[in-house]
Amino acid sequence: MQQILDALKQSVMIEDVRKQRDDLVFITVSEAQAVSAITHLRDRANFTHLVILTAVDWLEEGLFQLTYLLNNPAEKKDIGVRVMIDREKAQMESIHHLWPAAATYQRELREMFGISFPGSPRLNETFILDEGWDGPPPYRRDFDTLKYSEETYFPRPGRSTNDPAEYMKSMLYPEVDND
Amino acid sequence: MNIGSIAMGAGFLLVLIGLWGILTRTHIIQIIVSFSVVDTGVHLIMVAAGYMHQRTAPIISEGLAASDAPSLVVDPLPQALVLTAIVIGLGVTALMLAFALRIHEKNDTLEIKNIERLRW
Amino acid sequence: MRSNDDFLSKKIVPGVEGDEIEVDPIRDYYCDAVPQVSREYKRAYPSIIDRFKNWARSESIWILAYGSGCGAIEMRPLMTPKYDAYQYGIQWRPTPRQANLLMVSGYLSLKTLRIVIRAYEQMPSPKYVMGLGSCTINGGMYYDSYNTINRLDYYLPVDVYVAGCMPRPESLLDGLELLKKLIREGKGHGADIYAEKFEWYKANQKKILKSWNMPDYSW
Amino acid sequence: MSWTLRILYALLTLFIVMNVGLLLNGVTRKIYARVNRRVGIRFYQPYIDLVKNYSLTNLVTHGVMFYLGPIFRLTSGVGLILFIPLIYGSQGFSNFSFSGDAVLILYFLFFGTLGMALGSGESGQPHSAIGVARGLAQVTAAEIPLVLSFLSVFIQYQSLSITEIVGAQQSGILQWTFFTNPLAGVTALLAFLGSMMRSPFDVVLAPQEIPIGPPTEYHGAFLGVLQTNRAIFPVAKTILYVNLFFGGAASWPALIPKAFLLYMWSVVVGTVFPRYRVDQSIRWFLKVPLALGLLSIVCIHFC
Amino acid sequence: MVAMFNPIYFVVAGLAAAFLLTLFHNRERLSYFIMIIALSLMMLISLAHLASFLAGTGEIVQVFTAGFAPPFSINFQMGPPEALLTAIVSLVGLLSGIYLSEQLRKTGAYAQAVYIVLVMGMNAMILTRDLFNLFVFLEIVSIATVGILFLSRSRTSVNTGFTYMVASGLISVVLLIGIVFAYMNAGSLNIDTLSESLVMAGRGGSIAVLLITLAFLLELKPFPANGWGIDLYTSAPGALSALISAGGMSATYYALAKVLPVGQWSHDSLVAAVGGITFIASQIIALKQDDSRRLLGYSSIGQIGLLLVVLGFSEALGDRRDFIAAGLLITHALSKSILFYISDMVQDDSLRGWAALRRKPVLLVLFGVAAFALIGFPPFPSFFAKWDLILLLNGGTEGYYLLSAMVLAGSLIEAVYLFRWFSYALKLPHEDLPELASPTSRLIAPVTAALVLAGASWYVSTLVSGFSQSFLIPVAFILLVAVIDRLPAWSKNVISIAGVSLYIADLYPRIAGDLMTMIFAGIFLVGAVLTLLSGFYYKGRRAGFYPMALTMFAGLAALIEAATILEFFWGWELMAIGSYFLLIRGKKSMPHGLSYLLFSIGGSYSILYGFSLAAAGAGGVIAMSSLVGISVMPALAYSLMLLGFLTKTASIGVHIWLPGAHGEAVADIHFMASAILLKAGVFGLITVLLAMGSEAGYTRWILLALGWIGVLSALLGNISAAFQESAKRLLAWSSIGQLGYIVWGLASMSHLGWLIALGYSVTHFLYKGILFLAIGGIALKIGTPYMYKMGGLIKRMPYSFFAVLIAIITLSGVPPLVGFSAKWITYNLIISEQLYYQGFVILIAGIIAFLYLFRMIYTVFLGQLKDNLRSVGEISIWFRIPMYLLLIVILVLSFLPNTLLRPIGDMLSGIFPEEAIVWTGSRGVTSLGYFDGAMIMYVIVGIFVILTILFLLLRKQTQKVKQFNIFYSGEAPSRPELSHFSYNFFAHYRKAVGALALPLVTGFWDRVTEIIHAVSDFIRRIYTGNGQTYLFHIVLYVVVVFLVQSGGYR
Repeated sequence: MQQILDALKQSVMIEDVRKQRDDLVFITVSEAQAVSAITHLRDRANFTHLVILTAVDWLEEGLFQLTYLLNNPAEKKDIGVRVMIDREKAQMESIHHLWPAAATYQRELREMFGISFPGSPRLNETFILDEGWDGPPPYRRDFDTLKYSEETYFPRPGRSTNDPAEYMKSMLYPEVDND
Repeated sequence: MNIGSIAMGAGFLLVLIGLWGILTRTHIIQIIVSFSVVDTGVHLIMVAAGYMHQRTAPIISEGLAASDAPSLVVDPLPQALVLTAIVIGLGVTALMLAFALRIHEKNDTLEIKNIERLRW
Repeated sequence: MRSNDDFLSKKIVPGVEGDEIEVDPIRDYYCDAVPQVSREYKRAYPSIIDRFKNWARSESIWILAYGSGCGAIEMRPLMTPKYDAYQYGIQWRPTPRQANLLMVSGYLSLKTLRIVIRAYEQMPSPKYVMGLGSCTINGGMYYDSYNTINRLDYYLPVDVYVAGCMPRPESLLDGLELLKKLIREGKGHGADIYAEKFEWYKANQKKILKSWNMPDYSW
Repeated sequence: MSWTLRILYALLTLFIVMNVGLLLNGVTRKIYARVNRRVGIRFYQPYIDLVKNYSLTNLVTHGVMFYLGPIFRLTSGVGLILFIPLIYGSQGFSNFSFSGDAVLILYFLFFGTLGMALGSGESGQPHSAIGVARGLAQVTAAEIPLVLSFLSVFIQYQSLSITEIVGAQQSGILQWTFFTNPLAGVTALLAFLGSMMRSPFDVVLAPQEIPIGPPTEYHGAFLGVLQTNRAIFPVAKTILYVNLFFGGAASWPALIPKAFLLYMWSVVVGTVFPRYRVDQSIRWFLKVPLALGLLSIVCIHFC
Repeated sequence: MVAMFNPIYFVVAGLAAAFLLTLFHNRERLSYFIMIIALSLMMLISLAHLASFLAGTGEIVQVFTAGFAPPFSINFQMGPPEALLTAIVSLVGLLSGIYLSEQLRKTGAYAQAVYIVLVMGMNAMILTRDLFNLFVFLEIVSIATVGILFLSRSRTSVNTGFTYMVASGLISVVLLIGIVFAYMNAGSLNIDTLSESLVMAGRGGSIAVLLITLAFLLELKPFPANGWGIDLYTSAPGALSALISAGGMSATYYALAKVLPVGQWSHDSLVAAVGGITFIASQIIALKQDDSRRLLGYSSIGQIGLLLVVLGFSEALGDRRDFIAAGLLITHALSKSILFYISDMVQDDSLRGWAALRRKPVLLVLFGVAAFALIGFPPFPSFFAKWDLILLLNGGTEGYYLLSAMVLAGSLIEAVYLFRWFSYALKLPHEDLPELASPTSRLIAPVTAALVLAGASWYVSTLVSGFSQSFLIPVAFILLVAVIDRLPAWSKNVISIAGVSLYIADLYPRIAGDLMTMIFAGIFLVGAVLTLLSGFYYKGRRAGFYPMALTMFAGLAALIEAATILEFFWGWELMAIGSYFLLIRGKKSMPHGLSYLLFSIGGSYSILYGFSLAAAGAGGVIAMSSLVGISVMPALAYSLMLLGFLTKTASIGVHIWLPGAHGEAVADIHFMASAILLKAGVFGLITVLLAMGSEAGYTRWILLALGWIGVLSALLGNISAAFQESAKRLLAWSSIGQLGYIVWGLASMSHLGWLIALGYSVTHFLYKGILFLAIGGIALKIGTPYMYKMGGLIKRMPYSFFAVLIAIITLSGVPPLVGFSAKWITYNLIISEQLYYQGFVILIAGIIAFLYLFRMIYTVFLGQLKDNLRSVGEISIWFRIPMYLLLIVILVLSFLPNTLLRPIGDMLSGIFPEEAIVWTGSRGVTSLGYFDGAMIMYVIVGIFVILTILFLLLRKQTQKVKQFNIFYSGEAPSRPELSHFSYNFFAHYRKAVGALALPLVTGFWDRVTEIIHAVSDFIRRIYTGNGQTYLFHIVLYVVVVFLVQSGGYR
């Protein structure tokens, strides 16, 4: 694993390395070098399989973290490439030329996070917001789903929410005063 | 063995020689020559066919009265035929030679194997 | 942007006779009549024949099971020897055309709601809807989801709710008994209510199914 | 016999046969459930279902053929029962069997199939068409042993008239065709399975794959008509087999148990065996039943 | 008057003109004019003589040169054969001269002189009665031939010209030696004197005769020593080839015919053998040929081979020999010249290049005339010639059965390549048609040839005994319609209908008593009227349709009217022509039309052979009654006839033409081809079976085979129909199946069987008529026959749907419609005649019919309506009218099946005396069972009506909905195409029993074709193109034939 990283360091500036297991490493690279790092991993280090491409909304930092999880099926190794991108701009270079399947992940990210991947095929077609959606991208953390739900889906009055632990305690041991 | 038989044998021999030439020579001029040999052979056969022993040529002249002719001369008809055949043979040979010229002009060769052919 | 939008927009098709045909899928492929209230519903008192019919309807409930959530697993035991709902005149049908009771067994996202509405509308009336579990009652644990409905009765006329998360088969049988009772009493008029308050239901449905691209009523 | 009386008898026949059919349906399903260790439906459940279906208030129709399809089907069932001489020796319950003989019945079986196929076809429902395609393919295969066994019987008795065939079997149980021509009888029993739309030959209706096939779009009163026919038609078919192979019957009490037992034959097989794919069932019919049928004809021909 | 046209003027005119031409060699127009004048003069002379001979006033003219009588001088004889042949030669000479005007003018007066001499030489060869003179003119002809080649200056002409020279030189050597020896032995060169002398007595004499015969045979280019001659056809200009093929061949052929008597006909078997081998081999070789000229060359040689056979069998043919030879020769000469002329106009030498003819329809017509004439179709002389030839070969005291079979086989192969070629010209898809050089001046020659051919056809037909001239009346009517082909379709339609109606009115009183004839006359002629009625649909001219349709109907009518087997055969062939042209009108019909025609020809040759055996048995009598009780190889004769008719009923084994041919035919043609035309086969079968009876021992096996053929046709036809994607093909396969029932019924040779057959013949006509018109109309309307492109049309075409529904219920035999009666009789037949095993398959086939019937009505009319069909209207009213007329008949017959079956049964009682069905009113009773059509109808309709009324009384709220209002798992179907289940409808069935529908038969015929083509390719390898090889062939041929023949003397 270390050789792979060393080789990668020859061409790419790796900002952070986090070893999860012997066969799983997460590295962080800059937005500009991400695609070349991934290309390197795919072509030189035999990480031929894109397991997943997903995002994390770091609302407070004003960043989206994209994670490209790559897999080397021959050596049974995984490497996660993290890229932090600007939340305001929310745009990243597409990697559909490396894996055609990446386009599907990118469509999903576009639909749910509002991250744009210029050039990715069928980028603006939706998966699940088919029925007409006028809110912000629903997976962004600044989107208040409860408020949206209450405004949209006719909440039944009188519904109350309990803390499950407290509620179960009170139901199971009513004689104990929980306050 | 009279002269008629000899002539006829010679004629057939010539025909065979000519045929051999036609079938084995690949040069067109040689084929034409062979053809002439065949022709000559045939003419010889014809004359031989009309030959009657100890008779003379069917030419009415001072030495041969017209009245005696039927018993003294050979059959005149084959001779007439030969004349015609020779004429025709000549024409054919001439035409063949003309063809040879033209073939050379068109194909730049006189080898029968090399001239362009139609087949199948 | 929907991936199948172009199937439902108008299009010009070259006809076989050299003409050009404008195809409006909504108008040409579908019947766009709205449902009507039945004569039985209009009658003040059910006639004796109506009572007989209602009895028959109550004793022969054919279910179209819509297994959208965890409730799907609770319906299956009804067919097993232990519960055997057949003995109560309850049967399952594979097509809404032949079913009377639509069992919605859990939360409905926007997409599944559309399908449920279509299936419901294709059932012959009188037809009944049963909502299972808290998800259909008030959204249950999905109460704050951005694309899951909270109350089924805003979109379809629900006859019986069976509470629970999820309700066990016994509760379901209980709910079915209740439904049978309602039908016998002549209160199984969901389809008529749906027809009567058609605009209201449609408005609610269209409020959340914003890109509504089918006729108002799926015959 | 006057026409009025004839029609009255016909109505009576229909009434009896329909009730028999509905009860048979109910009892069958009850038995089926008991085999599964369930309580099962009430034996009169088919009646309720029938009433319920007729009582549904609105119908959806795709066109004339769709509308008439079930009626074609029911006409076929009703016609079939009326063309079969039900009770040997009873003029009244011979109904309209003077119109034609066994061949008429054999071919009239298809009348309803065709009408139903056309009706469900007009709905534009692809699953119906798939179901019909499967059904036709399977029926043509099942017809092969059927035709062979019937032919064998016709040859045996040198007659196409059902009444005559039944008459020849009256002198005792051992005179039944099933015993005098056992090969044909067995073939017919195998062919019978193919025509009853029960497992292992019910992929035509495959409820989860092609929502019950041909009648997918039929509902309400249409379905009621089909159910009515479903009560009459198998009984009529069964009675035909009873007449040809099991000595017919001289009275209703003799007829109904025979019909019931024969009906049960398909039920028992259906309960035990899993389903065949269409191509498998076609091949199956082309193996043992075909061989048996040919053998029966050879026997009749040369023995 | 004839004296004015002394035959010597041939030579005089030729030589004088040649001489004059050299004088005027720089006056282009004048010299050409002189040539034409001279040629016309020759033509005039021969025509004058011919006319006087035809008029019966002619006398044989003998011309003696030098004023002596033969044998002392050369004499010309102008008898009838000479008149005919010189007429042909001069005609072709003149026509070619006109055709070649441009080239001849360009090459100059010398070429024109040579040309004149060539024609003169040919004529003189025909006229002269002197052996040596014959040799001289032969030499003149060959020198003139190569002379023209020489002058044409093209490279290939020069190269082949040389080989030709040497080869003909060699042959003349053989001839010359022969002549000399003949003279030696007989002392004369006059043919007539030689014939009377005992030239054969001496050893040398026999060799002489052999050599002379051999020389002329070689001049006729026998296989395989003919490479030099074929190259000539390939390299010479077409018109010259025409002259060589038509004129030179005729002249040489006649020369051979003249010298054969010299040898007392001792070499006739040699001539026949050489001819036979040449005929077969040339046809086989031509099969693989792709160069049009070369193909014509092979074909010419093949024709000559056939003529040699005729010559060789002079003895057997007797006084008909000249008729046969003349018929063949005229046809050959004229049609070959037409083809050679056309080949000149087509720039592309390959066969496919002839698609260019589509630029000029008149050339296509000429091509067709030539092709059909060559194969021996009526009304051309070769038809009668071939008929006589086969009849006489088989009919003599010793029948040459194998030989006549080979002649027919060779003709069949000839038909293969000629019509393949013709169909290229008609139908080959071509991106851009090749160029065609056809100025009007060039059309004169082929058109004239065709007109002369037509005239000859008419004249020849008057010479034939056993052929009524009244059969020419329809042909005249057809010609009339052909002449007005430029008029709009409807007017021709009216005229045609009027013509057919008049004919019906004329025919009816004559056949009024004969029900069998009436049935078929009804099918043929009422069918004709209905077909034509639907033809009103067509706008525009519909060029060529009407003559061909009428040809077909004329053929069908001739079948009915035929009093002799010749007339029957005439009708049969006429029908084949007409139907071929109708079937080939479809878009992709090329290969199918061809296979149809080939199977037709194969079948008709088979029939011809059977007929010839029949005539042989009857001692040459050719009345229809001669078919009864054939005494010469009856089993073979009947089998062949049945086989021939089975090709038309498209029974299994010989069915492969039908699906394609019918599948590509357009609507009304499809109707007539299937509902009507196939019945001609049935009519033929009935005719033969009636004559054959079932008493003789062999009939049992024939009938057994026939029965199984019918049964298998029914089964496989129906199964295959279920797997078709094209509705038309489906119907076509269904026809195979239906005809299978008929064949089976006939084969049972019983009352009930024939009742089925005749009943089916009628009902098949009715319901197939409806189906073809409806499906054809729809296919025409929406431009595709593929069912998966249709769907939901019930909404757009309710009337068609109803008609089709009734038709398929009838077809499937479901009560209460009339189809059921056939099924019922089938059961009765199976049991009463003990046809258990066949019968069982027939019954299964009947049930399988449901598969394709449902598929057809569902995928076309039900299911989802496609977008592009949303606005399509009902099919044309002109299709619906005949459809509904047929429908009414079906309904009437359904109510009262006895109206149809009872009279047929009564009529059949005359043939099969058993009383099979007893009718009381509408109730029919057999010994086995009973059925009452009317009662069934009443009961079923009654139940149906009552149930419908009850259902309507339920009074539900009923909502009419549209096509996508279906349960689709809660989703909406996206496109109609995707929710129309149609393609590969019976996939599971195919999986289970698809093996039965494998194209094994097609594979078999493909393999046969392949093998013949491989043989062809193998044989033609001897033509290496090397002149020396060809010379070697000649020498070897002489040696081998000499050894074989002289070996025969010892």
